[in-house]
Amino acid sequence: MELNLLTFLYLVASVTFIVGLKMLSHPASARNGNRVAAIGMTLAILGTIFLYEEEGARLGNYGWIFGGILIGTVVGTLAAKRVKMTAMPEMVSLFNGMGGACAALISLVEFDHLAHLDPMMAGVLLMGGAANAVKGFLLIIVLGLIIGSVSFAGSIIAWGKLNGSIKDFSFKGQHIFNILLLAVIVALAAYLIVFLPANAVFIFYTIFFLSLLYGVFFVFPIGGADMPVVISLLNSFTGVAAACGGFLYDNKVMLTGGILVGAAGTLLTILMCKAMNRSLTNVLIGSFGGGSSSAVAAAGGAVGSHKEISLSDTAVLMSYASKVYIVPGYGLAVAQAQHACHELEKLLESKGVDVKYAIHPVAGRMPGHMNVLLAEADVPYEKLLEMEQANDEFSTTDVVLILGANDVVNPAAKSDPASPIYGMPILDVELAKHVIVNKRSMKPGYAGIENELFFRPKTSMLFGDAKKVLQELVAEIKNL
Amino acid sequence: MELNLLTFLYLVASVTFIVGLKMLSHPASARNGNRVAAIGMTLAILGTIFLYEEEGARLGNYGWIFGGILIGTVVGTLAAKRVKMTAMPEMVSLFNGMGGACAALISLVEFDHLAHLDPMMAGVLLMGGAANAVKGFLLIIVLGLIIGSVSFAGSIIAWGKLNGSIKDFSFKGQHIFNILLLAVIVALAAYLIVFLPANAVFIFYTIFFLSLLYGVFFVFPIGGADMPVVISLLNSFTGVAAACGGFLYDNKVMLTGGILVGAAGTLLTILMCKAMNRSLTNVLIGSFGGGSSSAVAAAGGAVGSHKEISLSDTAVLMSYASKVYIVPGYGLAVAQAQHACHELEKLLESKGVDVKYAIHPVAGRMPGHMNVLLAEADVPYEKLLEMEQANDEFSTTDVVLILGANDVVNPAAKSDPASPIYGMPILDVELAKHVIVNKRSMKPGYAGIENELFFRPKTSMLFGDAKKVLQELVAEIKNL
Amino acid sequence: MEQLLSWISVHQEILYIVILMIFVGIEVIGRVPSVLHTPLMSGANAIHGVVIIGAIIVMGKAASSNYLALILGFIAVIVGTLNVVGGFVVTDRMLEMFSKKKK
Amino acid sequence: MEQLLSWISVHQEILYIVILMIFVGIEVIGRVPSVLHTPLMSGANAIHGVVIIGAIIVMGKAASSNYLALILGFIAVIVGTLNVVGGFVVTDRMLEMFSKKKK
Ligand SMILES: NC(=O)c1ccc[n+]([C@@H]2O[C@H](COP(=O)([O-])OP(=O)(O)OC[C@H]3O[C@@H](n4cnc5c(N)ncnc54)[C@H](OP(=O)(O)O)[C@@H]3O)[C@@H](O)[C@H]2O)c1
Ligand SMILES: NC(=O)c1ccc[n+]([C@@H]2O[C@H](COP(=O)([O-])OP(=O)(O)OC[C@H]3O[C@@H](n4cnc5c(N)ncnc54)[C@H](OP(=O)(O)O)[C@@H]3O)[C@@H](O)[C@H]2O)c1
Repeated sequence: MELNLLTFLYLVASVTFIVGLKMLSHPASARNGNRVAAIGMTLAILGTIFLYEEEGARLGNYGWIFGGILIGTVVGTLAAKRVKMTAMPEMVSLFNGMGGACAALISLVEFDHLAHLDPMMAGVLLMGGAANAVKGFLLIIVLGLIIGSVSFAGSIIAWGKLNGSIKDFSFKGQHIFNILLLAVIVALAAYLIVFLPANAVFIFYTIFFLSLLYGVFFVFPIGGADMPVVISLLNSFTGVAAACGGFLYDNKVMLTGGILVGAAGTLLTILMCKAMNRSLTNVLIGSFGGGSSSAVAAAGGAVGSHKEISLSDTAVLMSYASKVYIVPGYGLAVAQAQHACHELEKLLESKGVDVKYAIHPVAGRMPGHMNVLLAEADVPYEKLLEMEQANDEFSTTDVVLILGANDVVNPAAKSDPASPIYGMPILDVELAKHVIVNKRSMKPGYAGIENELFFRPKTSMLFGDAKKVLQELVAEIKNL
Repeated sequence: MELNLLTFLYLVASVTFIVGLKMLSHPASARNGNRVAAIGMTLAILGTIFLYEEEGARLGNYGWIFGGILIGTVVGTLAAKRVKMTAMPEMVSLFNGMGGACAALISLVEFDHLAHLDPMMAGVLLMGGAANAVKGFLLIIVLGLIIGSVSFAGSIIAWGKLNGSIKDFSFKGQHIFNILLLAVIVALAAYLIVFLPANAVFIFYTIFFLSLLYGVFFVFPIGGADMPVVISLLNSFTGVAAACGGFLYDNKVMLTGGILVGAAGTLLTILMCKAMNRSLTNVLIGSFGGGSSSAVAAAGGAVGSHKEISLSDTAVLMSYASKVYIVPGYGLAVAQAQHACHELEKLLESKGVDVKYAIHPVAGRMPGHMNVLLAEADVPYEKLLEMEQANDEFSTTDVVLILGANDVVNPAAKSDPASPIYGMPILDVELAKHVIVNKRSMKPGYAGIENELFFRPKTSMLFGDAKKVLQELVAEIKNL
Repeated sequence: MEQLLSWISVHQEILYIVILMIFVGIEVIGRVPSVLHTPLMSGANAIHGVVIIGAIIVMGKAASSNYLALILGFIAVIVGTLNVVGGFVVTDRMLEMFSKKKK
Repeated sequence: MEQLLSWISVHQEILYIVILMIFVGIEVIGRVPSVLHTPLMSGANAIHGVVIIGAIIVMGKAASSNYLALILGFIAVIVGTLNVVGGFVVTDRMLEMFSKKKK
């Protein structure tokens, strides 16, 4: 009876995961979708604790279980509530790593059980023709171990890179090293499973450590800005690791939930790459960041001279414009200048200027980065225009103010087939009367390429840290 | 071994069905999608014939099986190849009915088997606690019977209505009668399954005949033009009936294929209704067609006087225009005037006129009706513009020639919230300089409502059968 | 209630398959342009012709003395084949129209 | 080959479930606008936290003398909970941003 109820709860939970994920992919229903999935998860967890039975025996160790859940809940909630908006991707990475660790730990314990059956029981099992069953079991355990460990180690590195505590690191031939490492892991796993050798425990732990190592080396060379893509990929890895758990315990909710995330996560990774107009291999091999200097050199020919604009001129130009568009980019996030930006916008509006934001889908370093950033500063939603809408408006715009954006306004994406960003849709700021670009130097952005826009006649540069410049600009305008 | 291979083939077939359906829903891959599904189906059928085993015994009666398949293949191929483009929906309906009949026949035979176990075996089964199993089995058989029969009878009526051999027929209170009929069927089925009465055979056949009757009465009152929607609905019914077969034989490919079509068909039905801006209940209760006279009366107030145009004036106007749009509608299909229309278009083009077609998504009586119709007359694809594109072009168009279209150009859809078609996007023909409407009279179209467009100053009426008028127009232009 | 739960538990795999298939069916269709409604309907119509497998099983199992089963089964095989073959062929013809125009 | 087929046959239900789930996963995500990529990733991240159920089972089955199992299981429960709870809460916070802007 209890077990039947549990099966039903698992079925319900699986459905909530699907429905939740579906709702999550539509803006209007996204938040409720997250809740639907959370409710299903709660059902599945409580059901497992109170209803699960194996060979007639209930679960024990309630103290440990509730203790662990309590600690996890408190720490998890606090961490998730305290984290700054812009640090959310690294938080996601950390949580993802926890899931991977959980899967790996399960494999460790289950392998320990299996190993302690030795030698008597295991011998009996092997004799009894159950060898295949044991091997199947072992296969799942080892798979869960490898995938979980890679996901754990990789996520931790990704987390460290995003919060700046771990620097990029790569050596020549690292890709070949990685492939070899993976090959060794696979070979060891196959040897372990097929031959069930006497030193199984040793091999198992070797696989464990090599997998952790692989996770580290897998993520290390990838450019920091590519981390969202990598996190998404590791996310789908953890999904598959969870599905292994589903096979292990013949548990449908783990199986379906894991596979669901594995499939959806893989597609999401691809979609994220597409939004940046890159391929997944490109991201993983990281040729992008590495080749930056040569790309700059190649584009060097097109470079002319740029002109600067003073703060006071900018102040005048903007206060007497009737329509201003602000193009935020990664620099705005780095400078944490969203509040100053909102202040400028309100000030201009009070002077009768029509101010809007033009949001490029991949501005910043994660999808929706600019939306989240500006929302933090309470910029009203109606002021944020998507790329297509904004592009229709630029021709009637007086001033476009670019704040720490670069690649997303680079005309090379339209004109230069040799450019690494060729084909990416961009914001057509050149349709406007004046373009003012704020950044700290003439250095390139994420894609590591020169931006011809800065040398165009309509463009003026306003150098400096975005936050500082904006604050001064506000003061300047107030004094006009 | 053979059975395992069969299981594998079924799995492959299920996947081809999903992939096929997915490909079918994208224009570029649609045709290959159909083929993919067909290959999967072939595998499943051949696998069943040669590999199926029950309690160790292979299937027999190969002569009958191959005979049946041969007959079905020859007749089916010929029918499908010979049918005229415009008669395709009725063909689909007929084939759908065949599927329903197949499901119902399977139920009849399986019930017969079950009934012949009586009284000895059945008694044993019932005693042995297997009563629930028998009841479950019976439930599936009866469900397959009801759904299959309704689908069969309904599809045949839909087929007859579409090819004109069956006329609309309804009586007062028919909807209540239908609901009662359905209630009786359900009650009888419940009685049969729960009590396994002595006169089970009699009840079973009563259910069979009542289901056929229900199918007939279900489709009878629905307007002929709504048939595509009804066929789509019956299509999903047949899917569910096939899934019942899957439960019956614990056959995964029947189960998954049936459920897939059941779910997809239901959604498709809803999408079709949406494209016509109607609800499914509205279609099924048929209030639309029935309420036509009152709708006309209500709209009567807006009616003024219309002006006619002569053939020769039309000829002159069109030959000296530089840009002409043709809006085809249901009337063009009725008149079978597509070839004449293409001829006019070629003639005008040879005189330097730019001629295009504006295709409304629900013009005609089935989705894609106009595309199929004009393709039959070899009108090149580039000449067919979708509604949105066409609406952008009308303002620079000299003459719009409306051939047997009515609702799709009715401005009431935009201006009159009380109109039954309010909210449906329409072709904005009034943006053009001249609008010439060809139809046989001032009678309303499918929605049964008056069309104010005909009374607008820019509009001139050119009465007559579309084919005849077009032929005369061609002659007239040649004589100019 | 208890019976229902135990029924669910016994048939959980089938239930999962049915539920997932419903999701797949709905999602797969979601984005279809309206021109493709009719061919899609027709293609789906051909797919439910898979019911013919049931007819083949009925036919193949029928004892050669059981005329009712033989005759009904034979008809079932014929109509089932009609559904499958006719369905796929007519869909192909419809889609031929579309692809012809494309080139 | 024969072994593989018989394996498929024995596990056909599970295979169907896995395959259908893959289709569902892919289809469900298909139409997501790029602003939602990060919340969606985060939500999916929370969902794979379902692996905690495995941790609970491991923990609950561990003999009270088996310290390795107890300790590893305990850590597994903690990190699993972190994944689940943290995942859902952080997703909710991200989406709060979006909905706040909507009103
Ligand atoms: N959104 C995503 O999901 C995502 C994820 C990964 C990668 N990407 C990629 O990231 C790029 C986004 O383009 P983007 O235009 O937003 O950024 P970007 O091309 O990386 O340019 C950012 C610019 O901001 C300037 N900057 C840095 N710190 C600043 C500060 N404190 N004050 C003022 N300016 C500052 C930098 O120039 P200075 O150094 O001269 O100041 C830099 O050129 C695209 O290439 C996209 O493909 C996006
Ligand atoms: N496409 C679909 O999937 C679908 C399916 C079901 C229903 N519908 C509905 O069907 C309607 C389609 O609109 P529509 O504008 O194409 O057609 P319509 O509104 O039904 O009008 C067709 C017009 O053609 C005229 N006509 C009939 N026979 C003719 C002939 N031989 N020669 C010349 N004219 C002739 C009729 O007027 P006279 O009698 O005066 O000649 C009639 O007013 C919409 O309301 C739509 O919702 C569409």
